[in-house]
Amino acid sequence: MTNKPTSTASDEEWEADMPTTQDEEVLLVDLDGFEGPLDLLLALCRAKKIDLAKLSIAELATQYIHYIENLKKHRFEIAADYLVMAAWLVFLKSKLLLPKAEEAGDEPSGSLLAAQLAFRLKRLDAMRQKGKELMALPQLDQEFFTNGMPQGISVVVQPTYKAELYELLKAYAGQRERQNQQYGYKVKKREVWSIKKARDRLSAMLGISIEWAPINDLIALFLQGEDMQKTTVASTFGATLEMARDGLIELRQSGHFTPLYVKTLDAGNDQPKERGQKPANDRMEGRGDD
Amino acid sequence: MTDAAKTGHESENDALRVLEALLFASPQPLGIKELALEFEEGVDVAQLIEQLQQIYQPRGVHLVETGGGFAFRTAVDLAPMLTKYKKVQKKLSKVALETLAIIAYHQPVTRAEIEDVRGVQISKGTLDVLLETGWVKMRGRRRAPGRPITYGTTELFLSQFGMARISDLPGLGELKGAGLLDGALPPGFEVPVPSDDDALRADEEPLFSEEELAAEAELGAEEDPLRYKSDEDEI
Amino acid sequence: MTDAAKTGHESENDALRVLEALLFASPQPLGIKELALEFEEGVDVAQLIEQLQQIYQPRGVHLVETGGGFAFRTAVDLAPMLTKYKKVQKKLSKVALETLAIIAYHQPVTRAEIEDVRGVQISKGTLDVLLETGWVKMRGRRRAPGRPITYGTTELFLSQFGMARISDLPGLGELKGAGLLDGALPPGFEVPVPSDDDALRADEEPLFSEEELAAEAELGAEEDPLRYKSDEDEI
Repeated sequence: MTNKPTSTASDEEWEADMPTTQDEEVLLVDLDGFEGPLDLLLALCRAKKIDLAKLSIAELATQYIHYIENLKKHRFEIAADYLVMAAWLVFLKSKLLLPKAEEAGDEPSGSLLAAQLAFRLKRLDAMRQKGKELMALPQLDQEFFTNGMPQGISVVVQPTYKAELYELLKAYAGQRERQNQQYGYKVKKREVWSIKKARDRLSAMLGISIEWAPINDLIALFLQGEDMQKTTVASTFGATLEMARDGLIELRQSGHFTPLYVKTLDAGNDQPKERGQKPANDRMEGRGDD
Repeated sequence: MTDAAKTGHESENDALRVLEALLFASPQPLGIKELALEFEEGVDVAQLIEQLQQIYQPRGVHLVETGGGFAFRTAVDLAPMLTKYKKVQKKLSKVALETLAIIAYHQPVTRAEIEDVRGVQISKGTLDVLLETGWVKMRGRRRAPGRPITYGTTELFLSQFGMARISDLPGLGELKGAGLLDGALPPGFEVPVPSDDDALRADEEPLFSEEELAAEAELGAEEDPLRYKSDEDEI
Repeated sequence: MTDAAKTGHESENDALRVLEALLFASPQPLGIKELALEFEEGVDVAQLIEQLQQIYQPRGVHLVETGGGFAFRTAVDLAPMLTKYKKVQKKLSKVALETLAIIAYHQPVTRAEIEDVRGVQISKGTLDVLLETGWVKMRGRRRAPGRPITYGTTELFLSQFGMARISDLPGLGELKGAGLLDGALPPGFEVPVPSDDDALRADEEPLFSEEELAAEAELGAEEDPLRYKSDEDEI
């Protein structure tokens, strides 16, 4: 307390105000509630009615150091950052007392450091003040109110759809093909010429009497597609054998793998269909006889 | 006006302001009895409400009696202005796209016929989506048991897909040429030549018979979903 | 008034009614740009709003600019008559209040900067509480080592405290004049002004870098709300 800063007037105030035990206790009790050294410094300003606008940092530093020393005297545990601040304030005070010329060139001057601290105190104080002022403002749902039943602006979502021609065509072709493959499977089954079918066709043709005609020529009309060719030839051959057995036609072949010739034996006046059916029945009966 | 009313003018205006704020901020309509609790005895709340209603009568917000009390509501005539239309772009699902394609090529086509081509059933939702796109319309009904609805494409469909006319849709050869159809197609595989002529075909009849239209007019148009849809198109 | 204005009187009144209804119906404040979408081009919405504000000025409900737009609010002087509508408000702690003020007056501001003002660390909980109120948001990141997150206030903050814009903060000019909003020292050089403008400042960058966004997208689209939205559009 020997190093008296410039503002003696306030210092005297401080001396005069020298904390009574009561004051001391109030601050002691509050220590837990302080949020760091800056907070404590502000509290000291307030307790000692120090005007932040005309703040003398030297004076405040004196009080802070005094306060911390007092606490130490009472053997209170003091958080490190309060002690750091105390040490820094001691350093600052000594800097402030040094004549300007003696200050090291690179280091910030004592007055600059003091100004910085003053700035931070003022800024923190201002922010506290503004927090309170904010809360003092009329607030929504407290002092003023909004429409209690807002009808809302109904939003009708209008989807706009997107599709490209290519996608459309691909979708069409794709499904037609898929569906066709399904049908294709079924159709394949039907594409087999049954012997009965071959015989019906053959009988229909043999309605006209034929003198040794090659069978391949007779069925040429039906030989569409490779798949059909095999089944048609096979079934037709089977049918001719049946018909020959039934005595409807005669067959002749000159050698292995040479054309098969056919000749009608019974060029009767019956309708082809009936002829086709009747012999079939006969065949069934005949088989039964076998 | 009596003298009393004149001297009370200011307080009456205050009362009106309070009434206005109370009604505005309330989360539900307020009845006269409820409101009366907020004022000194002798204040004629009913009369204040009437005054307030008159003040708001020409405005965009009205004070109306609703749900057992009074509440501010936007003027009914402004309802259309308070609806926002938000456009959301959507992509058609695969099923919808396929169905659309069948309708385009095979129109006029019934749902059963679409299913026949697809080999799978389609949900009503799929057709609804297509109708919503505005690319597909109900044309009429097939003259057949059950009178099924026939579907066809619209002019919007043409403009969407950049065609001048429906016959611009590529035929079998073009689809093959574009590599969209496999070369190994069975004989007899055909791609129909589409037509979207508005005139009903011989096997079609109008969507509604005259008797049906008459019956519906009696029932009230709003309840008719078909009618509703056509309304939507107009928006 | 010009002749044109006179002949336009009726349509102007119509526009006023629509504006009134829109503002009344909307649960949130509506900005001039938003409102302009509802009117034909050439309609001076700002001027209409001013007219409406004047109409409502003596009434119990006012049209105020707040939180990014305009909204009807009960007149503040009627607060004592409307106490029954008061909503229970969670009281902010002293620390939270102080932090809120620091964010409001110094935004965009990082946690380290808040701590610099307060002279102590702030617990994570304090910022959480403020973020939860919806009054404070994470804005972006400071272009600085560690890319610390910058905080700022929201439109909800403005509408909560009945401010039109952040420059309406009480005593802002005074603080600025005293150089108290300047983080750097000594005071009196450049004085920044708090801004809640959504546009990031030169020394800010987005919360997530593009790589970060890409990494998140890879983690799974469903978990990414932004990604989810764009997916939705395609349905």
